[in-house]
Amino acid sequence: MVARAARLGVELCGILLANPLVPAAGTLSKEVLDPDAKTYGAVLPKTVTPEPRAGNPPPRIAEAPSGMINTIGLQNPGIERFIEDLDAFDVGLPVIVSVAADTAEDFALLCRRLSRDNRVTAVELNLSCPNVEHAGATFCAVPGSVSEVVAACRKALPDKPLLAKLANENVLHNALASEEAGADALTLINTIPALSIDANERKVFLRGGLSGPAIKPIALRAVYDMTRVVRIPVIGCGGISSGTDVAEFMLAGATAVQVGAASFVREPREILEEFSSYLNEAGLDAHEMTSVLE
Amino acid sequence: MVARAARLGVELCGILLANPLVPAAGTLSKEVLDPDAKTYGAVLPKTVTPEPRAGNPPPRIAEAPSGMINTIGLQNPGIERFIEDLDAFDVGLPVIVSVAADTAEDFALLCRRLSRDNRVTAVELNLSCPNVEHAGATFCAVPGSVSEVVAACRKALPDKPLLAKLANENVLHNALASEEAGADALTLINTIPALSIDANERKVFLRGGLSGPAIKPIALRAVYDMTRVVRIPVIGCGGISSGTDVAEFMLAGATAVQVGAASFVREPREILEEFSSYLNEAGLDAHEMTSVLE
Amino acid sequence: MKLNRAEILKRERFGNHALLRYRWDGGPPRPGQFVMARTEVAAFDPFLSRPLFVHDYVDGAASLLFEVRGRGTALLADKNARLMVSAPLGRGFDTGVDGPVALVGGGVWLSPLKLLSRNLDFLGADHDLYLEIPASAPEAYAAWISRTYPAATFVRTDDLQESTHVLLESLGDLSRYRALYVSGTSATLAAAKEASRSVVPAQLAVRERMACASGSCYGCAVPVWRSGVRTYARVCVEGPVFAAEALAW
Amino acid sequence: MKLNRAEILKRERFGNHALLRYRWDGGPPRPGQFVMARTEVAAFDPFLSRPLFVHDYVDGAASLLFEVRGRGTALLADKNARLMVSAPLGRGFDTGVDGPVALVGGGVWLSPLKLLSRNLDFLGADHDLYLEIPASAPEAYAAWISRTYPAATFVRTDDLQESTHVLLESLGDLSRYRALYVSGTSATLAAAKEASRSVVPAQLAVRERMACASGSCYGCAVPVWRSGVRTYARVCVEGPVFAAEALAW
Ligand SMILES: Cc1cc2nc3c(=O)[nH]c(=O)nc-3n(C[C@H](O)[C@H](O)[C@H](O)COP(=O)(O)OP(=O)(O)OC[C@H]3O[C@@H](n4cnc5c(N)ncnc54)[C@H](O)[C@@H]3O)c2cc1C
Ligand SMILES: Cc1cc2nc3c(=O)[nH]c(=O)nc-3n(C[C@H](O)[C@H](O)[C@H](O)COP(=O)(O)OP(=O)(O)OC[C@H]3O[C@@H](n4cnc5c(N)ncnc54)[C@H](O)[C@@H]3O)c2cc1C
Ligand SMILES: Cc1cc2nc3c(=O)[nH]c(=O)nc-3n(C[C@H](O)[C@H](O)[C@H](O)COP(=O)(O)O)c2cc1C
Ligand SMILES: Cc1cc2nc3c(=O)[nH]c(=O)nc-3n(C[C@H](O)[C@H](O)[C@H](O)COP(=O)(O)O)c2cc1C
Ligand code: FES
Ligand code: FES
Repeated sequence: MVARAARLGVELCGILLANPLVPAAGTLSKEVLDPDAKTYGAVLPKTVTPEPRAGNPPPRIAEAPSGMINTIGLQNPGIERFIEDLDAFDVGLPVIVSVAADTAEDFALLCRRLSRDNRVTAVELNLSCPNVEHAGATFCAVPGSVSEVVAACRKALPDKPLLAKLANENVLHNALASEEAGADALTLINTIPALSIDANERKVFLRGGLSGPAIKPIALRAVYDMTRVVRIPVIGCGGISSGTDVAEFMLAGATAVQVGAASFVREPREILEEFSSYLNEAGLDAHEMTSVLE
Repeated sequence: MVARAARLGVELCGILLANPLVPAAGTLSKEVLDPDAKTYGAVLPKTVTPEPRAGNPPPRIAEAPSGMINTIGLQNPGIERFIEDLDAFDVGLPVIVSVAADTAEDFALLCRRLSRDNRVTAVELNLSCPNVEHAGATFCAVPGSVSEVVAACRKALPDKPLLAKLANENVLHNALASEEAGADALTLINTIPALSIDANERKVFLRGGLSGPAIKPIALRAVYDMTRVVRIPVIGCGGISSGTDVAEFMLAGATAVQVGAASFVREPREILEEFSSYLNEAGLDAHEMTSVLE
Repeated sequence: MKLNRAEILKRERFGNHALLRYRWDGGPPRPGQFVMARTEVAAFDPFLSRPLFVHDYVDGAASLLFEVRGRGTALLADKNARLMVSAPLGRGFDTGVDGPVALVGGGVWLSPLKLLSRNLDFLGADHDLYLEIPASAPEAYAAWISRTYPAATFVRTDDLQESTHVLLESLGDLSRYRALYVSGTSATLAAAKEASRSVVPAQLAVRERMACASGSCYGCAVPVWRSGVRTYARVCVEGPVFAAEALAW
Repeated sequence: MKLNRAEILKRERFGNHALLRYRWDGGPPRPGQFVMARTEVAAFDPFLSRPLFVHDYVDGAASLLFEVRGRGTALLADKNARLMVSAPLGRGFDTGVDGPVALVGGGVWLSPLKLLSRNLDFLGADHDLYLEIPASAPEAYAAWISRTYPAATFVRTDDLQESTHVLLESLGDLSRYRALYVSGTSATLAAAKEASRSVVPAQLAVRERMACASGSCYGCAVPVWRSGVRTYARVCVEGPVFAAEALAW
């Protein structure tokens, strides 16, 4: 008996994804979209802000054990220019737009702007960016902030799925707050605050966020724990670098997954192929994965 | 000109350490004490609790990218038996005793018991263990808990240095609370909550704490940030596996460091030798390291 | 944990099994002891060293027999691997037994029985060898096993449960032995514990995941009876060989 | 990022410098392009691939010239290393210049000037080569450089600042050239930018830390002028070769 090939499709807040892989915000550009398009179930461009941002001066990246630290500083052309160029991301896949702003109002403003654009399938709120009203602590770090932003965005974006992307910090509090405030899904997790010191130069080399395989066990824990306390779907993210990793996140309860740093060091397509083989061997379809953990 | 050899000694809350390396709680046993004794500036046995604990059923460890996850469950013989056997740890080095308990009272009880024993140089509070009065959330996770425990222990241990060992979670809040409540030093950080899933068996393999090089950039950030907000000394811990790592933590502001998981995969003595070479090349003594970051 | 760079004397490969012979000048290991092994690389990923039984030892040449399962063993089996190994660790088999003894093993776990039987030969101790080879084992491996343990009785079956049964059946009346030395699949260990109870003392070579391999981390716990109380012992220092009746499985 | 396993044709080692020649069937790289390289291992640690200029290319054999600095380059220089490389990436030197040009390089950064001068030779373009070799460079490396760039003018000094000065002095009147192609130390790049201003167009090969090497991560930013505004460009896709006047250093 030859087993039929596993079905890769999953449904996320009513969006049909041809497969559960989504690029993590900030790790896919127009330049590499074409060859990778069929690898992903959706397109997710780099976080956009109300105004253009130049980003941080170099160095912006440092290597870390089994991972990397980045501090790009949200370099982006601003929402207006982003929308002008949005067709470049139209490769026939759902488009999830990641947004960030300094205040809840500005977050809502971005959502309102995107709510009118029918090329946009859903919006992801990057809540790990600094909240200028709280001395630059991130929204996730300030109790009440996540709730405020999600509620404001919910109102501004009544007809499209709203995803709240959270840091690992305070994840329980913020996951419950996001659900309560009307988020349709959670993306877990963003990078983890980290530091790189250059011992020879005796200086801080870089302050930024850690990503890559190093954080996988932490992200997996967040996904597992949160899928047990919220009813909205969770998109797993953090260190996914193989098909087995995808399987682990989906077994932990993730409806879909995002691949970030690993796409810099190998082809995402290979990750999808490995996941596909896993499913074939297990005799499962992708959408069944969230319910087969022992 | 032949440079003189760097001095390795550091002072921690009045304790003189022949070098800044201390074994991280739970990673050194009597069995390996002899050969490694001269490697360390102090001895720090596995966390002890009021009553004996059998620990968790296997599996207790899982490998992770550049690290490992453990859930030993504080297996230990209990405070009375621990004190009976304490001579085994007497190798002429200061002895720091790590303690954990279910409640603030029991923490204080342990401190009182140890305060009378002059073989004990200092006490480290393991505040990442579950607080049974808060449904098993760790002391670090529950606002106010750390403060309560540290204050109670301060009273119970008036004459010996009291170290508060914190998780990365809520570290800012807990660092300030510990200082306020009378801690003499902070140990940063304990393992980070993590999960390992076995994709083939489709089950949770292990829930536990992540340690090893993977968490180094996170620990380094905690040490750097906290040494800028508290006035008490900080002992750096998390993923230290080389002399350069020791240098990075001390440049970040740590007065001493703890080596945990890396001692399983290489000799701590090599780490000390590397650090020594670093100091010789830099023309610095160990105690100067905390003040030479650019 | 101190690891030493070891000169590799010979590499052999039988399907997914590998045999690594290396120079070891630290004196003869005791049968049932294990080493921590890893490849010399610039990184701590894979992080942990791998515990492997000492398979054999002759005149300064020790060897490891292992199955390639994950990343660590794949690296060790690589033809360019530079081997780092610890000294032999843990408590091995107690060979101070008078009278005929039986050695029972299976799968790749029969590894430590080679050195054990060599030592028993040397001591002139009367011993029989019973080895299970799963039918799924590659032919090359099976052939090599037959050559390596020429005097052994072999049992080949496919079903784990049954093979264990047949394996223990093949020993006949257990009471003719003064000791059983067992290193096999988990099923074999459990069955040997059961079958030997009140009949013959059995020594079982136990495995559990290890980190420090030196008694420090309490990671390698197995349940044991100690003064009538169920508690955990550390395989790395209190084992890997345990008296069957001590194990609280 | 797609990496291909590449057959290594030759490994050479000059002190702490290594030259790796490998088969590349993807067509000739443009001078000034780079590849992302790593060793094939079972782990993602070291995590990132390393950016290295294409040093040379002849008939399906490309080569990399690099200094061993940290873990990644040490692994690449290992005699057993299995090489994984990307296709040639980024914008190289613009060779469509009429008239005499000068190639200026130093340290290991002179690497891409080999393929550039080979291509200029092929085009019959008149060019002079000026290379700085720090006195601290191992003798073996210096000797090899002299053989590899036989027609070059060499400048050897110890002090970076001074050597850069001497290096640029040695070019004489810059206005006799129609273009400068520069790949050297940071000091050389900065000095060449300065010296060439309003005299001769200069193309500088710039480096910055890279993660994706495909324009996605914005990690490799360098400050540039764009329509009079200071902003950041990505070295991996908008460089590594930039017009000197575009750089906002
Ligand atoms: C005392 C002792 C002696 C052993 N002797 C042998 C031997 O002679 N030959 C042999 O083939 N195998 C032996 N093993 C098992 C061997 O250690 C594992 O097969 C090996 O560690 C798997 O590593 P990996 O890189 O292939 O797998 P991975 O899946 O990459 O391993 C991941 C982690 O799990 C651990 N692990 C995985 N499987 C096991 C297992 N079955 N037992 C213990 N740890 C495991 C690894 O050590 C590592 O820490 C022994 C184990 C112990 C405890
Ligand atoms: C476009 C480009 C072309 C290059 N071509 C060459 C070449 O032909 N020959 C050569 O010897 N070197 C070249 N380099 C520099 C080379 O990439 C670094 O020396 C190398 O990455 C260092 O890696 P490591 O493992 O030795 O050091 P590590 O210290 O382990 O590196 C840690 C991290 O920092 C990065 N890094 C460290 N130093 C540099 C650097 N100087 N530039 C960029 N990234 C760095 C590494 O890529 C890695 O991500 C080039 C760099 C770029 C950007
Ligand atoms: C270079 C880089 C840039 C990133 N930029 C963003 C961003 O703009 N917005 C955002 O929400 N997350 C950003 N992230 C975080 C990732 O989307 C992801 O949450 C994180 O890296 C963890 O996943 P990974 O380990 O697979 O990379 C960035 C990560 C990296 C490595
Ligand atoms: C096997 C193991 C056991 C540990 N047991 C304890 C413990 O009993 N008490 C404690 O405070 N921390 C314990 N820890 C945490 C370490 O002391 C240390 O904080 C953590 O592992 C980070 O350091 P590392 O990355 O160097 O291991 C344990 C860690 C490991 C790996
Ligand atoms: S492996 Fe650490 S105690 Fe056995
Ligand atoms: S390295 Fe990612 S944009 Fe250049």
